[in-house]
Amino acid sequence: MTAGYLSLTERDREEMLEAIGVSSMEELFAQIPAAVRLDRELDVPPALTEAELFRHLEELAAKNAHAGVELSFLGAGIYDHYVPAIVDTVLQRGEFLTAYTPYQPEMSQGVLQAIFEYQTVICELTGMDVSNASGYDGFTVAADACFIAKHHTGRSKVVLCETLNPQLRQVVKTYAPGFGLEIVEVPHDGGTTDPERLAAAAVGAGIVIFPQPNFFGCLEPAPDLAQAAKEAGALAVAHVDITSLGVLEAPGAYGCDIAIGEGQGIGNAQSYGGPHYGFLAARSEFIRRMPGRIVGETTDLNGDRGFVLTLQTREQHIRREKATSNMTTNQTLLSLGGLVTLAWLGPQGLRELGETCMALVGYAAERIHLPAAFDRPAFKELALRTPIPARDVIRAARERGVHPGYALGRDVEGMDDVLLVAFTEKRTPAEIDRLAGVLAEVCS
Amino acid sequence: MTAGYLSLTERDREEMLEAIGVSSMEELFAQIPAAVRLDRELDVPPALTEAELFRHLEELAAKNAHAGVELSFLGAGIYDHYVPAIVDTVLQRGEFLTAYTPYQPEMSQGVLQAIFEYQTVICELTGMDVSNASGYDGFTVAADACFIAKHHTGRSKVVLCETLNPQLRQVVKTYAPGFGLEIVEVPHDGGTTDPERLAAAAVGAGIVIFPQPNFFGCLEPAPDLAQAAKEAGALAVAHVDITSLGVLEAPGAYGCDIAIGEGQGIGNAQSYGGPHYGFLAARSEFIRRMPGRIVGETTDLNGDRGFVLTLQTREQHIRREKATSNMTTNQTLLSLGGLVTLAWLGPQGLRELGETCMALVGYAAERIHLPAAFDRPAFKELALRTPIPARDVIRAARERGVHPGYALGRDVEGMDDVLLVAFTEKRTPAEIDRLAGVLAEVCS
Amino acid sequence: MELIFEKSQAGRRAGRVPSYGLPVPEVPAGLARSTPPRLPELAENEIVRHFTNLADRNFGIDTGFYPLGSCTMKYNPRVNEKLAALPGFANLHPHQEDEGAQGALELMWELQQILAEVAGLPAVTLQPAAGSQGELTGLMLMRAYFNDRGEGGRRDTIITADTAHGTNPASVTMAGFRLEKVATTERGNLDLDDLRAKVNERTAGLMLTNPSTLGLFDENIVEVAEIFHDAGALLYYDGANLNAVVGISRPGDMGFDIVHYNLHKTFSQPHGGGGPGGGPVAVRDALEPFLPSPQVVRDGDVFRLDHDRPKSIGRVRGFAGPFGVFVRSYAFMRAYGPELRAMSETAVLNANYLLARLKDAYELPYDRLCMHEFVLSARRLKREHGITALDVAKRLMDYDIHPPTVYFPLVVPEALMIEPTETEPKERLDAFVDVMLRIAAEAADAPELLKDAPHERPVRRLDEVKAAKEPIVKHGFGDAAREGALRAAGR
Amino acid sequence: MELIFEKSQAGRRAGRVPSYGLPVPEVPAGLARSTPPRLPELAENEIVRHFTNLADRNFGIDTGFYPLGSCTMKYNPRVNEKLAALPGFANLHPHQEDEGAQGALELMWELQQILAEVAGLPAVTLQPAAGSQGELTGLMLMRAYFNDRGEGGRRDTIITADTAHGTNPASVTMAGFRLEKVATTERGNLDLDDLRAKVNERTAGLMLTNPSTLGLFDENIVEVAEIFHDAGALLYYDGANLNAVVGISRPGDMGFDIVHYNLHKTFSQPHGGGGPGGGPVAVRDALEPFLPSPQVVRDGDVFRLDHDRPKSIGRVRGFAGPFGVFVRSYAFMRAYGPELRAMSETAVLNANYLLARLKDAYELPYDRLCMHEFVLSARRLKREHGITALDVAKRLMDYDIHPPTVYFPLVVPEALMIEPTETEPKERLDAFVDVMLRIAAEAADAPELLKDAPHERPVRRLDEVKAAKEPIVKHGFGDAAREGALRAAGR
Repeated sequence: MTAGYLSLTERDREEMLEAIGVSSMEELFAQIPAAVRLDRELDVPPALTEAELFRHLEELAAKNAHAGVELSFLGAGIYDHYVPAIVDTVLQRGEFLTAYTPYQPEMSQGVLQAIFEYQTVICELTGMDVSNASGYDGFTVAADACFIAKHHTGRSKVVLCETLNPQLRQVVKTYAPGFGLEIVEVPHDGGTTDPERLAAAAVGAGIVIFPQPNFFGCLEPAPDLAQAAKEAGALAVAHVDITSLGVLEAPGAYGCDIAIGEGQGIGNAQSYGGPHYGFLAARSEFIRRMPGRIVGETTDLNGDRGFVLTLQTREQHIRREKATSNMTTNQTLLSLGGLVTLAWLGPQGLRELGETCMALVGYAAERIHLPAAFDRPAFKELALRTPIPARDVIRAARERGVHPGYALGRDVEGMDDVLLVAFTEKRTPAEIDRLAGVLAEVCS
Repeated sequence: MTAGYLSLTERDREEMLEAIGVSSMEELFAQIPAAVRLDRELDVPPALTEAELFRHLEELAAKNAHAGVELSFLGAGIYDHYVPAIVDTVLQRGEFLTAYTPYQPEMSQGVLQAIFEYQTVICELTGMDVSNASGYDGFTVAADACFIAKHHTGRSKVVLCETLNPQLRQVVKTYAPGFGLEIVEVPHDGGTTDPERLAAAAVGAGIVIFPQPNFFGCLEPAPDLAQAAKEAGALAVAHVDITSLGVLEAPGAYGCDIAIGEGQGIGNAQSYGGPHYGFLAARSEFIRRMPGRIVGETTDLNGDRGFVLTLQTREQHIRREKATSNMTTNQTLLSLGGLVTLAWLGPQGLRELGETCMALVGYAAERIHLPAAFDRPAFKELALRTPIPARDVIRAARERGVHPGYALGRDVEGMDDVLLVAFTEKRTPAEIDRLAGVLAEVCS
Repeated sequence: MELIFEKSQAGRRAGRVPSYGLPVPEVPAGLARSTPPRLPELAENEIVRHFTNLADRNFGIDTGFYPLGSCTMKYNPRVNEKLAALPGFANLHPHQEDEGAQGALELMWELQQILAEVAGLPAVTLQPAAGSQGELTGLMLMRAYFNDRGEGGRRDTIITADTAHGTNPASVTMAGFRLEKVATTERGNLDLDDLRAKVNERTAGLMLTNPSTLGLFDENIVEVAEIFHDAGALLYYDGANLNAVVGISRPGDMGFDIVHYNLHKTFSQPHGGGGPGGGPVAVRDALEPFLPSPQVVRDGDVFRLDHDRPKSIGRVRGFAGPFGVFVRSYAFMRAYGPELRAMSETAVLNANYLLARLKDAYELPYDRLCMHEFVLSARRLKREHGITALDVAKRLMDYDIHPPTVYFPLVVPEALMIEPTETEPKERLDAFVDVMLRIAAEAADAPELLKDAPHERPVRRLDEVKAAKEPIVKHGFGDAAREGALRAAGR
Repeated sequence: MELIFEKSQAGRRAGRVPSYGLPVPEVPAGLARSTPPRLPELAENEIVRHFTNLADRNFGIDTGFYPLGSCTMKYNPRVNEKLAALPGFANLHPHQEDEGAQGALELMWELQQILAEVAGLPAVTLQPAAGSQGELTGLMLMRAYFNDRGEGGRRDTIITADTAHGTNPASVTMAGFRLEKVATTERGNLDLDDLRAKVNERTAGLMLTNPSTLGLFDENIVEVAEIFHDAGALLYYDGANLNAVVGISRPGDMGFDIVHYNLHKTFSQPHGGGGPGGGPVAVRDALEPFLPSPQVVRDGDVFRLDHDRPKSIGRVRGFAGPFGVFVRSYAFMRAYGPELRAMSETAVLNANYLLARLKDAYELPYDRLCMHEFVLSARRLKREHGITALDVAKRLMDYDIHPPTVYFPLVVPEALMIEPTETEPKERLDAFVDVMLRIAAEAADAPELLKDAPHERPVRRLDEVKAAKEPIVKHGFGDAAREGALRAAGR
């Protein structure tokens, strides 16, 4: 049995072999040395009809404790924000879904204009001049920023705040040997980064990356951190929560050179960690050093407006070993989900989103009788200190149908008793009451 | 708070009132007598944001024991057949989903051509010359057939086999007073209709409607029944299971004048009973008496092929009180689902579908140790005799996570101990084994 | 574009059906299929392309402006599609026991409550499949009501307005009543004198759309209701134009006894190129016993289908109605809440704005403020330039605008019936006005542009007469003889 | 077409966010947003229309034939979209404990098994986000491997073919290696002599696409592998062209040590206008310890993420990879089963059929049977009629066909790189041949038709030079001064 994705009939096949001038399929493969031909069937599971396939994957899906089964307060980088229904309406249109990178702009004005609009909203959110068409995720864009900084400043020292998402720091460290980077990490003081300590570390650095809000949910003194970086001659890079930018200041407004972040919270499902989109925006002077695709406006033969992939001389397919990156695939469809969601929210909706998250954090802080791990204002996550290891709290709470959050001890030494609880706008006060009850029960 | 479906801003509103030349919205409503104006707010539940709305309906949906929660063998007219994924792909395209009836053919060639293709596949399946664009469901099309017969034969007597779906008979009876019909029902003999008994009842009748397969799952002697009707000068109408038409004979091939049926099993979700589509196809002589929309081929100014709603002089908007029916809405989108599914199955797939159903019935008959209620060959449903009332069997089986089928006693007197069990191609032998086990347990 | 059959190749396949390796029983002799149906044979790739390309040749609300009068082509919220597809709704069998369908029944019950409040009438059936079936149901209810009162034989006449939708007279006939028409005054109201002359002891009731198909609210509706009620007759409200008055004026308060709703108009069920729809009916208490069976009822916290309705007219379609439509409409109502009133207000404002801006360039036969729609006449264009309403309609297509309803209502010559709905922004309305004004100018300056329109659609103007004269209603598979027979028979 | 910002009106809204009536805390001074972002303000109706209209200006596989060489634009099964959207997958948090994610982990583990079998290599990481990241990962693995063997400083060179995708040299640089290129013979194989001269103790490895970007299988692949392995170096297989050989020949059997897959090419993840993709990497046992962390492992019947990988190169992206892509690719593989071989065979047959029918009208620089794609040259059209490969590409658009890849690989002048994939029916191939032959005729008879092409698209030929010279990379909101600044800076 063969999947119904192949179109040739037996007669087609015969006619085509004849037109080619060979007598069998085997002849087509004569160019493959016999020694490296596979002389047996692939040892893979048998084919399934669509009905069977559907059932098989439904069964696998049912083995996962997803948001509809368990009341979850997990966050730590990926969040259960509401994705408006029109996102799928747009993304599932075949013209967007089944298109390749828009190499031929006259065939691809739809996606090109959409990317141009995406670049615009990212610039608006971040206060930057130029955005690329998206990066793989919110962590790899940090490596991209390091690449820009290395080539712009000629300095190889990278300063990372410890309050950044640990996975971001891991990704940068993985890329570091190839890029020739040297990483310095700045510890936190009471949940946020001390600007003076950062200033000291930034001496001689090409780039300083700090989060806003940070991995512990706390608001950093971001303007002071940016200034510390600038004073050291390093590029100031803010890694921001995209959902916060209706209420928190745009990185461009406090002097950052580059703003990066994970876009998932705006328009993408959680999807066990991907695919999502990372955003990367910068001041205009970095435009020719930016990795990834960039769409620009131009005119056609008639003088009418149109859009094209531009500044391609940065890119691998033209510049090859001198390219700003090796990226070809980006995350266009996911970033389109972001654009649609931002259009749906509008400026008022984005502000409301941030306000509701903050309001829920405030409500939770009152209802949950566990001490805050850090005495700092929070945006949408609360780090709580637990009387028993946070992992044990999680295990016990999950048995009661509630996933209370992320155990910071998974990444951060000395924080085994800290639970990071995320509050998106989808969590209701009643659900927070339930969480509070469960935590009271399992922590007593 | 107002739903985000309204587009006017406050400024728009003011400019528009000014252009109209009124000073307030109230003035627009001056034509409504004060006595019949509602002077209070509507007493309906408060508005929900989309996120809240989604959650509210998810909670309602979760209160239903649907096919994913309970292993179900319910049928009796609506079936859990597999709907291929591409059905939604097509139906959710805005150009199909959000279009009205194609009154302006140049704007609507897509849906018109699709209906023309639907009419063709229905004619192919039924062996008829002409199909309408669909009816409300598989029961109302029976009333439509009676309307045709009354006007064609001038006779008001309608003969219905008792082996027809009881709901079909109820619908015809509801329509009967308005149409001036007189209904005669023919009892079954051992699970099917006796042609001689039918012949006797058909004397003086304008129409005879019989099922194939019938409501008890049994195969009727359909050619003999059609002949009995014809010999009495009545129109012979077969109510057929659309999923059977890859293996069972086309009604046109055994002399029927009209073929009707429920389309749900091909391309529609069960959806608690609707919306679905009913099909109605006939020999060509009835074309100008058919209710509902019909699409025809024509040419445009350039001589190129195109499609239009045709024979509209039958219809209510032109013929008014002399119309063949009052139908405006039909079930285009649902019948489009049928067309897509039939294209996906193709002739081979449709045959396989019927074969698998029959094969599963055969398997079930071996595995389930309950006697068959009728000694007749079956297509995809088995009527089994239960040692305790079928309703009690259902209750006990549902407690074990299995819905074993339909209690025929719900409709048919004297059949309280008959359970009608449906086997679509989605039911696996392993599931049938589970059913057999549960039935053995609850019937012992 | 090729038909899907013209893309077919013997032996090509898309879907497959599981066989489970079981033996297939024989079909009894004489009952087995003799000739396989000529269904299309394509791989999945080409099926998707075929329907994608067909969709590209179709215009929906999602494509652009669709001011098709009396059809209420408003935005169809996409969240409703996702909700109707939730497995707990989409995969629920209609014979599921009531205790296994509590969510569905609760939704239907809540929908009934909201519909009842909107109509100002206490009892609702959700069963009818469409507005037209709602009409028929309403007329059957009248018959049952009068039969129950012993007046069944006598009350044999239904009165409708001369502006009525074609469904009204057709429904009257199907329900076995006589039809009588009442005239419309120059102001667009029912002619009360004509009415008084026609209402008598044979009158079963009135069927009325209010606002009418002219988009005008009958200013004498209170008197109209009195005339019928005084004669012992009933009033039926055709809900096709309900979008004008939700939260503003209720049919029950106007005096109507029976109301149908078009869920695919007022409450946003997408119409899908012709269906599905939903046509619930609300009635006064006195008519409740006759509503179709089953009814959704509530017993404390439990919901159930009540089949025990001895006086019921019976069943008008299968099961409890088009449930998927209910999910969408209920979700739509919950998105608005009491602000459903703002929906109707905005619809009326949008219509009046267009009316104000267009009435100089086109004629307005009934020169009043309108409700949710209005009817212009192209008769001046016809007289002066030989341009008909149809030409205007076809030319609009070239500007990517769906034409309004034309040649309806019948009382207006060269009618253009325009209903913008509440979901259109002012920019779309302004763009429509610009195009309509440009077309009026073209009618004078370049009438052939209109006569030959459309120019920019996938097909040029289609020959509808030819289609009706020699009906080709299915693909011929190259079998000319057979097709010829059909054509002959159809003639 | 207007930008979405140009349709915006202050105060208009679509989505709303629940507030739960809670007080909103103050944002600390200095951290609060000072100027609201100028996001679009539209109601939902116009948002849906905007993106519907944009989609109509875009071409996908669902629209028609898309023979974009090296991009493997095959049909994307729609069932896979539904599967990836199942709540148990789409709503699963990546930090969910392993015991709460057994279905996801099982799927990933099964996917690894199938990928390993296809590559003929035992260990697989799913983490890389795309083929290009897979390349980088592969090179990092080489570095880690040689470092572990104490050869890290010495092995600093990677060899690539002159036909290589641009990603290969770019990845080499990003991974901190030196690049050396090897020539291609006239038959389209690697030049073994050149290779022997360049491979030495500094060589870390080879990066090779096989079949090459010419669509040709390297007939000396066994010798090539020996040369590298004899020098202690590794072979990296760029899986961009894997669609040619699944079930037919396995990279591991050819001698490659590291392989990346493009899940969005070979295994049908829709590419979405540029992404997402997936770039898993398979390796020999000796390289397994260096794979990124975490890895999906199986302990009896339980699956878990293994973070305890002391020799791992680390993490190349977040979490365990683009899981939604895995769902689609796994479903795709399960729909075929062992018949994945028929997929590749058909892809090769389709390509050879096109090659056979087009090679007379266009030039075929490497005149051999091809694998899944082939490269024609338009240099004769250029010489004789002044028509370039680009003109041919643009003219194809007028026939509703997406152009092939042009000007690549660099070794072929006026290259047209054509990859039909396995999902195209013969009719599409024949139609493409007809159009290509007609265009060749047009080049002689009416060259201006090609020079000015496209004529039938939403825009005419676009000025790419202008775009790059004065980059306008976001909407200006009417703020000319600010835009001017950006243009200046960008120059």
